[in-house]
Amino acid sequence: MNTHAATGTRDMAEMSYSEAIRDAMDIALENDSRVILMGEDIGVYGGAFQVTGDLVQKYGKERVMDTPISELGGAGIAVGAALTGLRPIYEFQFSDFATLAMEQIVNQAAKIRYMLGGEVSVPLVMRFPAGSGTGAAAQHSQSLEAWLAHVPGLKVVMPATPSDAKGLLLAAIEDPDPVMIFEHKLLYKIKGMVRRGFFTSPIGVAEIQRSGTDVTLVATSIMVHKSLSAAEELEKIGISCEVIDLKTIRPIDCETVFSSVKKTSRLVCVYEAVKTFGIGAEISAMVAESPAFDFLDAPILRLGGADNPIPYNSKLERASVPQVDDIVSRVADLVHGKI
Amino acid sequence: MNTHAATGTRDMAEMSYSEAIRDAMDIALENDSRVILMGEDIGVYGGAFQVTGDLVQKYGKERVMDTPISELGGAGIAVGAALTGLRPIYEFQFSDFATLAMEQIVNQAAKIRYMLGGEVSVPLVMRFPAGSGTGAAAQHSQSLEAWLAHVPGLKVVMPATPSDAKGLLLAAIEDPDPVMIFEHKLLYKIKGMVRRGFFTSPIGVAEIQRSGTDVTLVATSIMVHKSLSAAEELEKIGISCEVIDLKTIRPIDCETVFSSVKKTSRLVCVYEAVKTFGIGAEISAMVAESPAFDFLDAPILRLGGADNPIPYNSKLERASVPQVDDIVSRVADLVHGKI
Amino acid sequence: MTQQERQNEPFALTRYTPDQLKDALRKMHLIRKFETAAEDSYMRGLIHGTMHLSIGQECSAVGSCMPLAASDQITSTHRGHGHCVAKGADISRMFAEFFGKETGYCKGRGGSMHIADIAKGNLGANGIVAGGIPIAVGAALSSKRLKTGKVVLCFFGDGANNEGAFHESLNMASVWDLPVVFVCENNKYGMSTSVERSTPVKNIADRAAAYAIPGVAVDGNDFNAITEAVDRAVVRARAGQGPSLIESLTYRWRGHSKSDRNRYRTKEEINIWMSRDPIDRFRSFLVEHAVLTADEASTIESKAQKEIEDAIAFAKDSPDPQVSDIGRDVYTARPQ
Amino acid sequence: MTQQERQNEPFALTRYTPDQLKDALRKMHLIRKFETAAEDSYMRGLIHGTMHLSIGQECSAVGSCMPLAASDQITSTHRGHGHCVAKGADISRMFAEFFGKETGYCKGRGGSMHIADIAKGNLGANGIVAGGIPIAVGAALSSKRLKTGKVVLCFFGDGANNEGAFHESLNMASVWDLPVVFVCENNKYGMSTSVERSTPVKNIADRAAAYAIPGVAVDGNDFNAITEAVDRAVVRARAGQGPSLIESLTYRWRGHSKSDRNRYRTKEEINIWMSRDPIDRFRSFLVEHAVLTADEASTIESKAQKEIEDAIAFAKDSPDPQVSDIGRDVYTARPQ
Ligand SMILES: Cc1ncc(C[n+]2csc(CCOP(=O)(O)OP(=O)(O)O)c2C)c(N)n1
Ligand SMILES: Cc1ncc(C[n+]2csc(CCOP(=O)(O)OP(=O)(O)O)c2C)c(N)n1
Ligand SMILES: [Mg+2]
Ligand SMILES: [Mg+2]
Repeated sequence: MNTHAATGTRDMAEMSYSEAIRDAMDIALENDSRVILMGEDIGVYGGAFQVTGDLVQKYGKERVMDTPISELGGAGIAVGAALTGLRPIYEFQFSDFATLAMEQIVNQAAKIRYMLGGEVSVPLVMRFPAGSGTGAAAQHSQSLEAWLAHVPGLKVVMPATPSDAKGLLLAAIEDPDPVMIFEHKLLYKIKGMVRRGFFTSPIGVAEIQRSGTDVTLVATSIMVHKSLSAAEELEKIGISCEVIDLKTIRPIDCETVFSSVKKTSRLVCVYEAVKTFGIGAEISAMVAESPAFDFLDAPILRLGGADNPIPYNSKLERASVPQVDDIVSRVADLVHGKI
Repeated sequence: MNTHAATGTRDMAEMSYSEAIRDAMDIALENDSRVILMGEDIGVYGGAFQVTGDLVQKYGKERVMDTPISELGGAGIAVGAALTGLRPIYEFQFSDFATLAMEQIVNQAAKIRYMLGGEVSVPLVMRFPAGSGTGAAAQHSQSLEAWLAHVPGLKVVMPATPSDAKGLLLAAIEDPDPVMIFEHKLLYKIKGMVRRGFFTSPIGVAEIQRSGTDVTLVATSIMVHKSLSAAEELEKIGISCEVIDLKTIRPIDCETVFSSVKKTSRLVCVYEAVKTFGIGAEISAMVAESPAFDFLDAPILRLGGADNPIPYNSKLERASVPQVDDIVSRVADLVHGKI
Repeated sequence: MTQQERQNEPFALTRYTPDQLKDALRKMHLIRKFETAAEDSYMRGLIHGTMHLSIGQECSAVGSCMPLAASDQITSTHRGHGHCVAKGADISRMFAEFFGKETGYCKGRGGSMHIADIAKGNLGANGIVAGGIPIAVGAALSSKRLKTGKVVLCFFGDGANNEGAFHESLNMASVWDLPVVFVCENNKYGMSTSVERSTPVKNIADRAAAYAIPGVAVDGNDFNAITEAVDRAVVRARAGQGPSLIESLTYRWRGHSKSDRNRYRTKEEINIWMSRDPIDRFRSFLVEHAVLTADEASTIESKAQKEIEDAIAFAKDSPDPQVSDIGRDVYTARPQ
Repeated sequence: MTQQERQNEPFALTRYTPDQLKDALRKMHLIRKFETAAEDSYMRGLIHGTMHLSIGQECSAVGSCMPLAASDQITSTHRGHGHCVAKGADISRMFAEFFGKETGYCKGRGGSMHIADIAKGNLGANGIVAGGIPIAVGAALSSKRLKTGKVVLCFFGDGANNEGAFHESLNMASVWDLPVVFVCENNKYGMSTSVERSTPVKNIADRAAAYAIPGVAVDGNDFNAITEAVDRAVVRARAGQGPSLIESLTYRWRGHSKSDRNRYRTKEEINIWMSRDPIDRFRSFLVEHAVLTADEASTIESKAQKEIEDAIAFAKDSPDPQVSDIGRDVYTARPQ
């Protein structure tokens, strides 16, 4: 369900993914004095990926807070602030640095409400620029969303479009529980039409981005775009793909996936993270234990990242994650019964 | 393949799981002067779970090193030491505290060899007491092995028996790459026959602990024991279970699983970690994309932990992870076509 | 009393009313008795987890919380029963939590290591060493941004001072001048590891200099010393002058937890500390200064004992949580 | 020269031979030219990642490594090209790595942020701020346990000093008296955040007191000052007396990385620092003290330029890694 489907184009503006995120933060900062931004170099520098941009000029250093380089403490301060009345949006400069803050994210943010018998909530948003493709090598290119999706108490979203980048972020800020947002760095510059002003996209709802009959491609983040491109190619050779943008990976919108699989009888999961133990495993298993299983006419295919750290060399880097060509050839093989 | 299968009982001794681990460390400390133990309170205290016991008396404080409470630094020091000639075995007091050290485990230990073009290796062993059942609540009861199994460069093992606890640890110490060992806390006191002296159990090899024809149960760690108990119950109602002890979850011994599924045509994954995004997802997906898929006569079932932090109250705590009864009833339902 | 005499008077007498001081004594007794009863319940198999008792540290907990207003907040640790009582908790709900009951502070979900009392400003114990430190700083950030005037007092142990979270949190609290008071309860050991083996500086309080904040080490078993030091820090925090670090020197009489064999310290050491019972010391002080009589003191103690017994009875009679509610409160229920 | 005269002589002249000093100058030029060529390659689209240039910090890198023996080890940072050259790396293999080639130090897998040179004792740059600090301490632990006599020098930036890893690592290095020298290169900014906004103490070196180790801040652009300070720390470490913290005050001329718009500092500030070029300063010092002539200095510089050009040619001509080798070295290949 697209929340802005009903809106005329007059209310829409073209903006990039990062502009859409900034717009959402701007609106939230404007509307709600409890909202603060925290992160490294998000102030005058505008953020490592220029996502916060000039917000510090508009809202000041007290609401757009540069932190020292202290991810564990910074994340923990955000948790404490969320627990006591603020609505912090904490930016990790790269999602890889979440490895330093897992304690606060997983042991504290995710569990405090439950451990305290529901007496409190932790309305915290964290943003994780993720993924490869920037030539930044193994410590700056990971896709670690599966870790957080394994943790009850968190919600995890992966917007693929500028519109969802805005709508899901605004939904996350309104959400009383901690919401983790994975943003693929290569998406920051893509453009799209986005509704002006305040709106939310629902957390936990997937969207069929292209209808088809032969095979269901369930994709996340940048892989939605690659899957759509692959679907166009595949159409040329007579293969009709249904492409689902999962959007949220905790909680997963199973019904949308199940219905699609019942229709197409084939399932391919496309994601950038390391294939093993990634989102594809969960989607596959979720279908394999559901009634949709009986509708399957082919093995469930996972197209995920290679089983190696992301290398620096750009050819190797590209070869480490699924590309449009890979999707085309593997899906064709599947549909043609070669897998 | 059981490496001590050929050995007579004279060479065997009954010992507990924790004694077996201690025995392995004792042998390694004795045989190889590069081996050191590091961790919090592993010296005179003997370890939070009394696994290191009196080793400090035998080898001294320079080789059985109590660290301050500094998991990130401690893990990183172990990484640096492994890189430069020592063979550290680092104990986390509870696996939950690995959340503080993910940076060093994932960005450094797992990737250094690859990032440096193979010029070095990191022969590091880390031990993670994991799991629930001790009434220690949400921050001391997690099963986070899926996170590490998602990371290329690491190996991840989960011994279920005293013999494997020893054999896999000795294999891990010999291994040139970082090996992560998850030990379920409730297993420390179980007893079993263990070969005396030095031997290794192969990393990456699963073992069929019980043969059967109706359904394959793939289990890890404590769930191997629960699955074996369930299999006995199920036999009484005419259901023949094959129980596979996976032992290593990175890399996974797919062939053993595939052959079994081809024989039984039904698959159930049993594990304690939160079901979603856990080991069961990977096993299920691995089978669903393999030729074994065609042999499946029923949906693939996952029996994993509930979607909540582990609660303190003991009834809720028990209800949060699969128990023998749950396995019996779900497997029966599956075999009887009710799922 | 002349001005001069008043100045020489012990801090607590100048600052607190007799009723407040009696209440402090009452709380110390409650803590001691809570812990003793908890230990006893464990011995009798009524509890299935572990516990970390603060017997011997009662004065540190109560004295540290004394300068706080009711609306001020604290964060606590695995050894948190005392802090919870000091901040005004209801003993019945504490026992109920300890027994895993639905009437407990956390409805039986958290247990000993996670008891919190949000209404009274206790943001919770924490199972992660140093896990509460950044959370306290975050609460202080809320106070500053939302202008609530609250001060946050952050308890942690000597062992916690070597965690990275300590360093990062004190640094940021200082950079942003946040209203937080760090109270490091140095009971000489982090589990089995003595401060000498974990921390190369003489006083943990010396580390305050690394953050350009005031640091002072005081005898945490001396009610006047600890209240005076914390009071100064609270005043400073409330005035917007930023954080302070106070090292409260104390001692735990019992083992770290129930699995402790006490191999890392001597019986003599324990005995010396037990012979300097901080509660006796405070009671004597109060009697000496005629805040109360010995009889009144005994009455306070026996009332505390009664309170404990009633609380245990309440807790025992309380219902267990329903297994069907296991998924409640993982997320906030929202109107659809 | 009398004993007295020798004592007044600048440290570097008393300790190093003219050849060593000329080599130090050569290395500084190599670093400057490596960085300039790297920047140029980036501008011309030959590089697809980012890079962190150390122009302006050459003296700090070379001076810090000067007191080390060839077998001693270093850990480095994202801004690590200079450290790598200082420890004796082959420029050709550095460029090859920078260009992602199979002949590079990391066979094209690591790139700028992970260049290492194990043979020369450079354990590697690190993409994680402070990520190399515990690793350095671990290497020092190996030295102590394996009795290799090695000293480990650990480079990190001012920004890194607020990471928990800094605190934990310095603490343990001190507790165990490990042979490690911590060199904090304070170039005034962690990305856009000035030290004043991130670190409340006057000198980062003051934080040494929190670990009971010596701490000293020196002008890292003054060859004598930095070599003397590091030398003292190395001697101390080698003698088993434990770690030291040295703050090397310096400045980066370029932006943090290629995406930097330099909004957080003024042009004037940059210009002032650029007018105090540390390489010019070192060269003048050497000429003044007749270690070499101005002509000899120019020859060293032009030879360095030639070395750079040859290295770039080598790197450009080198083969890319094979895509089929993508999985190599994730694990160690073992004989079956
Ligand atoms: C991050 C983390 N590491 C280790 C532990 C295990 N542990 C629990 S309490 C404790 C000792 C803490 O010492 P201290 O901070 O001095 O507090 P005390 O127990 O003395 O009150 C340890 C090591 C933990 N809970 N969390
Ligand atoms: C853990 C971590 N946090 C943030 C970053 C992003 N980052 C890279 S360099 C840098 C600034 C480091 O400052 P400093 O330590 O002073 O080194 P300098 O760049 O000045 O040499 C930052 C924030 C990172 N790489 N790792
Ligand atoms: Mg202590
Ligand atoms: Mg800097």
